[in-house]
Amino acid sequence: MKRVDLIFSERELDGVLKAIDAAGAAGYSVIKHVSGRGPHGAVSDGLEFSGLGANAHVIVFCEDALLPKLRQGLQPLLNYYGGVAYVTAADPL
Amino acid sequence: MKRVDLIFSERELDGVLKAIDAAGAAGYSVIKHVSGRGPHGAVSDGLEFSGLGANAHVIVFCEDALLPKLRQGLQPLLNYYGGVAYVTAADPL
Amino acid sequence: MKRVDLIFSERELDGVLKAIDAAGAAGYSVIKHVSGRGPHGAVSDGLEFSGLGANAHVIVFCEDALLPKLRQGLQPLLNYYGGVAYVTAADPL
Amino acid sequence: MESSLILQNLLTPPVLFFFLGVAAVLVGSDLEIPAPLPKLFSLYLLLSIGFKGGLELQHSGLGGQVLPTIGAAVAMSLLVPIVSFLVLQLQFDAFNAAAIAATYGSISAVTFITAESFLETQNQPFDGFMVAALALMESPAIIVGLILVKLAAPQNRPGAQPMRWGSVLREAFLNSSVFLLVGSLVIGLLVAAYSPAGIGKMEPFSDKLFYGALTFFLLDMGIVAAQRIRELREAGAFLIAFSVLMPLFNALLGALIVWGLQLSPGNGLLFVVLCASASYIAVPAAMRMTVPEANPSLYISAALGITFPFNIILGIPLYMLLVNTILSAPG
Amino acid sequence: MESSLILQNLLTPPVLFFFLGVAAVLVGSDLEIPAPLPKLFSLYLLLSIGFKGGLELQHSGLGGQVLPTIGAAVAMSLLVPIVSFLVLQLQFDAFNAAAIAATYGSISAVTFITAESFLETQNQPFDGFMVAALALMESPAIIVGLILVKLAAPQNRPGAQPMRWGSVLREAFLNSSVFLLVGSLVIGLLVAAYSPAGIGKMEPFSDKLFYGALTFFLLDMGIVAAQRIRELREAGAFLIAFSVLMPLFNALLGALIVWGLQLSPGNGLLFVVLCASASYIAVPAAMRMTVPEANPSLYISAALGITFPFNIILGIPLYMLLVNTILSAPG
Amino acid sequence: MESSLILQNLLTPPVLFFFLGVAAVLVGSDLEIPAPLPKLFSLYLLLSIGFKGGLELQHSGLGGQVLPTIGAAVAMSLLVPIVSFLVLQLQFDAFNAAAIAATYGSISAVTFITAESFLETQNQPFDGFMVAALALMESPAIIVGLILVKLAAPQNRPGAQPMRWGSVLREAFLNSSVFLLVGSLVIGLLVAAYSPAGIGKMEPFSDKLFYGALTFFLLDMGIVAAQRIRELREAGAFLIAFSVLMPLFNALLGALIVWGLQLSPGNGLLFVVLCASASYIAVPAAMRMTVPEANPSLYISAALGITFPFNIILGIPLYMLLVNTILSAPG
Ligand SMILES: Nc1ncnc2c1ncn2[C@@H]1O[C@H](COP(=O)(O)O)[C@@H](O)[C@H]1O
Ligand SMILES: Nc1ncnc2c1ncn2[C@@H]1O[C@H](COP(=O)(O)O)[C@@H](O)[C@H]1O
Ligand SMILES: Nc1ncnc2c1ncn2[C@@H]1O[C@H](COP(=O)(O)O)[C@@H](O)[C@H]1O
Ligand code: NA
Ligand code: NA
Ligand code: NA
Repeated sequence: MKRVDLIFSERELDGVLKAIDAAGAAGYSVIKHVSGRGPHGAVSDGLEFSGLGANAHVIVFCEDALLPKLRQGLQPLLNYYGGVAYVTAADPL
Repeated sequence: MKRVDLIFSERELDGVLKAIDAAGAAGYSVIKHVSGRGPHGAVSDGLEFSGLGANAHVIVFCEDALLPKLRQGLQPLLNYYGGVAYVTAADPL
Repeated sequence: MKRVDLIFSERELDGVLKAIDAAGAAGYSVIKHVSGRGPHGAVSDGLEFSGLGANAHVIVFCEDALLPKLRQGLQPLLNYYGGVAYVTAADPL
Repeated sequence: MESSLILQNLLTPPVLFFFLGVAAVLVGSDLEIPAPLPKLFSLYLLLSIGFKGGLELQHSGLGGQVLPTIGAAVAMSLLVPIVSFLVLQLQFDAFNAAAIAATYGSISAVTFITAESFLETQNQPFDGFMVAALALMESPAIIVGLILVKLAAPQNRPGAQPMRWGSVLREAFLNSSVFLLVGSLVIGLLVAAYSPAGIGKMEPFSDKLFYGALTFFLLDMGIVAAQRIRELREAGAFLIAFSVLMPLFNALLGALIVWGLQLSPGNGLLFVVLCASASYIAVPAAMRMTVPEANPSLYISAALGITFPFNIILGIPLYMLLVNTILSAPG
Repeated sequence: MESSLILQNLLTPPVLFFFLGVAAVLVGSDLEIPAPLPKLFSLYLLLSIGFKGGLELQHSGLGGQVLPTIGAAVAMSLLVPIVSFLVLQLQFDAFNAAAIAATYGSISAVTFITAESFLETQNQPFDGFMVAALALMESPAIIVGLILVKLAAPQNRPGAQPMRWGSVLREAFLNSSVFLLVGSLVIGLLVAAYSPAGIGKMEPFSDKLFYGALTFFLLDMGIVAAQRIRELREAGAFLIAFSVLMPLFNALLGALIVWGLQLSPGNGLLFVVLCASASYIAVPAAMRMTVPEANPSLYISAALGITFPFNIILGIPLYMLLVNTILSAPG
Repeated sequence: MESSLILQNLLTPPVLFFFLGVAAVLVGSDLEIPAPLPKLFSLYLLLSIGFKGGLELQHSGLGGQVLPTIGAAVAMSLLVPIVSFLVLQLQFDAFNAAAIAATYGSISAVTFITAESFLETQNQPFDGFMVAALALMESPAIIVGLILVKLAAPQNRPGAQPMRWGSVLREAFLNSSVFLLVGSLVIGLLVAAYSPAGIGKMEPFSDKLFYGALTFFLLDMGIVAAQRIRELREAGAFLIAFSVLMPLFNALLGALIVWGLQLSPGNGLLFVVLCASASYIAVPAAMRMTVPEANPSLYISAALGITFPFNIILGIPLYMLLVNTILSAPG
């Protein structure tokens, strides 16, 4: 099985979760209030009050077979709005 | 070495940490306020004030040899209360 | 590519991020308010108000070639102040 | 006159901000009150209501109607979950029926507090000992629910952890909501008796701010309740009907007791509200831990998505009318 | 007298605590107000200012200068982004020019609130309907900005998601800031009309605490603004000059309207402040979603790192002088 | 009379809620005040105490007992860590001895604030300049602690980062607690002098709410302190004895100075409390960074798990008796 880690702006969270649901994933987990730095500059949680939000970190454990569908739904969002997505091998405990 | 990721309801955190200690792990890390969706439905942080809590994400870095003990202590909890547990290969930096 | 996970006291966050920048990483993500236990004892978020802070979890996705530089900058900090650092294989989605 | 009472309730700040929260979800605004800010208000409200109740209880003492009222309250918190269970069993398995029943046997502190605010705007007096009734009605239904599971559930619950009664009782009687409420009540009693200088110094915090803090908190409750509405499709028509009719039935039972004890209209409303409200704090947390076989989205959504808004918006003025009517009946 | 007005402003608690926050960053103190505490204050301020505005609007009604002022306010929020865009185009591509323009066309509620506090310490009256102007000036610039992008940006935006106007309009008119402000205003109106008993009960929360909460929040704003200053190097001299000169120009435009409408000095100052302030809440959030090609550190840093401090510290007293001067000119 | 003073202290809301927090941990309730809510209260208390101190300092000026008192306070914050170090060396290595010594040389602002509340309920006046003493006693012990490490620790600390005195001094004098306290004090001074209209407007926030906010915060402190008690086994009998006896010894030293300076009873109590209290905020944070060889659970648990509760519960009334006794001695 695989573990997919996505990190991107909280503002895009709804769209990303919809794409994950649409791909048919069995579940996901979301950590908000993530700060960071990437090609588009730094994101801090100091502006959270402004509605700008920090980043979200989404974890999806899924079958290998789901990856292409996930990629298809998520790639356009990440390309346009920024953010990273990585895949790691993972086995149930 | 291995990295174990556990995601489950915050309400079960004490029991899970006890099981990890009992297995003899050298340490663990806990991220609270994780929301998500799984076979048992969606968990949001909107009800956190009610004492229901969101999910917790626990990370354990450990020797491969510890996995059976961890599995033995954690499996019953996760089966009964819900939650996921995955193992990944990990090397010290 | 690789994924590096660092967990250590929030008090050392600035120094760690400087070391990551100095190593030339393309980005990083930071999760604060992480509690845990390690060789130096337990860290809770109950004392956060005191300025002591809890732990931070930093994730860096990077090329394999960056690892030696990261190791060089981070190892002394982690050795002196405590904390863990692990590397996992990771591929872009 | 009825409709005027309902309207008067609808147009108070707490209820209007509750509506605003609901509206935010319905129109798709991104308004939210991020955790743990709602917890701040919920802790504050419990602390303040307990403290104020303790101050007043010290003055009124345990004489008169105090003990009968409290006794009747506890009796209701044992009776309501049993009746509810019998109804719910028609539709749900023993786990879900027991969990929902426990939810309705317990109470909602925020509904109680909103009823107090309503009484204040109506200039209707009420007594501090009702807070003791509130505190004592929170826990028993949890125990009743677990006993119902024990009695009615399949003897072999697959994978079930052995039930440790120690941790069950702790969950029932020492959960943060009951603990803070009872603790603040006792502190209020002690301060009123031995340290009256502290009363005035607490007032700007625990008293003056109370109404505004309730209003702010109800904005969040509106958001949270509205988010639950979607999950109610899953719950089905039976549960939706139950979430309105059962509170009405419990209110009627409560009103009979109010009449029997000849409580004042203010205390009577509070008593009826306690009977008619359902817990979305202490009980769901306890049920999730002790009866994980039950589906939380059923009992939380019913209590929070329907019964709570119903009580806040229509229930409180309706119960006021009921109490006024029944108390004017010949004794 | 000018310098005395500036000094008087500088030495009020809100401005001094703003400086303290700035100083914390400059000297490298680890003072911070962790999320989501600033959100608590920002929600509180919007709720309170809206509610109080609604109460007063109910008393004043929509007659007299109300509608002309509000109309002029909306007109300014359409005009300012267009003028700004023309200036910004000299230096930036269409995406960045439109995003920054939208930022300056909209308003900063905290600047407005600080100006109200300034008026209170000056014993200058002002009217509740100005809050309606505040609410109505927040959104239009977002729409103008997006239209400017549509018109001026390269027809084929690589990778661009199709623009869904539904979600754009929601972002513009239902974002949490506008929604809470307008909602609280309407609630204030309703409560003043139908439930006046609620006014006094809200007062300790929404009124008495207001000044202190603003002060506390400005401590955080000082920290946040100072953290932005570093990013301004990236922005360059053109944008830095723009962030001071454009507000001054907009203030002049605003002052002409104040003179045209013969507003009172208090309302006049608030009107000018609305014109001169820039949004670092609603607009950046909307732009980040709808024009991701623009660089957020440009529009956020300009609005928050320069224009906001400038207005808080020097702008408000300067605009007061401007308004006093222009109103004493023959009509 | 002694026992009555202790009882009077025990039965005030702040101390009772502290007990309630302790009880929550002891009985296993899940009551908690999640981060960052305690930070809100801790920032608020520092801001308010500083601001109020500044207002009063402006009125009293720097004449009379002000400078001698402040000088004596600073001297104590240099002396106490040295004496403590000599005692602690009997049991601990240089790193731990120095870190614990620094903790006891510095002060606890919450203990100070609780003592002020105690004085208010006793109708004992005290002066604003004591807040300046509080602020000035926070940092010196950190520097003393580091010098002790330099002098007494093995010359080669394996893996030690080179000590950058710049960042050490910043940690000592610009940490958020000292910075906010001193900053608010200066703002209080300025506002009292130049902007008195701001005083009344801040009052509902910074003054009226103060007692309630302290009470709420002490509920959390009770939880946090009780959680530390478990770790004290690790610490051993020597440290437990030290955490009670050292404050008593420091209180005696302090009382002699109070007598020497002939301070008023109110100021005298505050002075003694400063000497007897130990830091669990600024110093542990600084020590963790600069002396990571020391075990934080030793110095935090001692200061927070024993000395703080001891001072809050028994210390303050005991020190009051001590001060009253010594001041009635012939001068
Ligand atoms: N190489 C990286 N490693 C870890 N996190 C990253 C990396 N690059 C980007 N991120 C995260 O993704 C967020 C969005 O990145 P971007 O918008 O592409 O700059 C950043 O704020 C980081 O939190
Ligand atoms: N496939 C998955 N990937 C990531 N997280 C998951 C997954 N399934 C479940 N979870 C997390 O585990 C929590 C508990 O799951 P459950 O109670 O089994 O539905 C969910 O709320 C999610 O946060
Ligand atoms: N084996 C481990 N697995 C996961 N997290 C760990 C482990 N060891 C230490 N940590 C984390 O690293 C923090 C600092 O560890 P230390 O200071 O070395 O005791 C701990 O508080 C934990 O959050
Ligand atoms: Na009930
Ligand atoms: Na503007
Ligand atoms: Na001391």
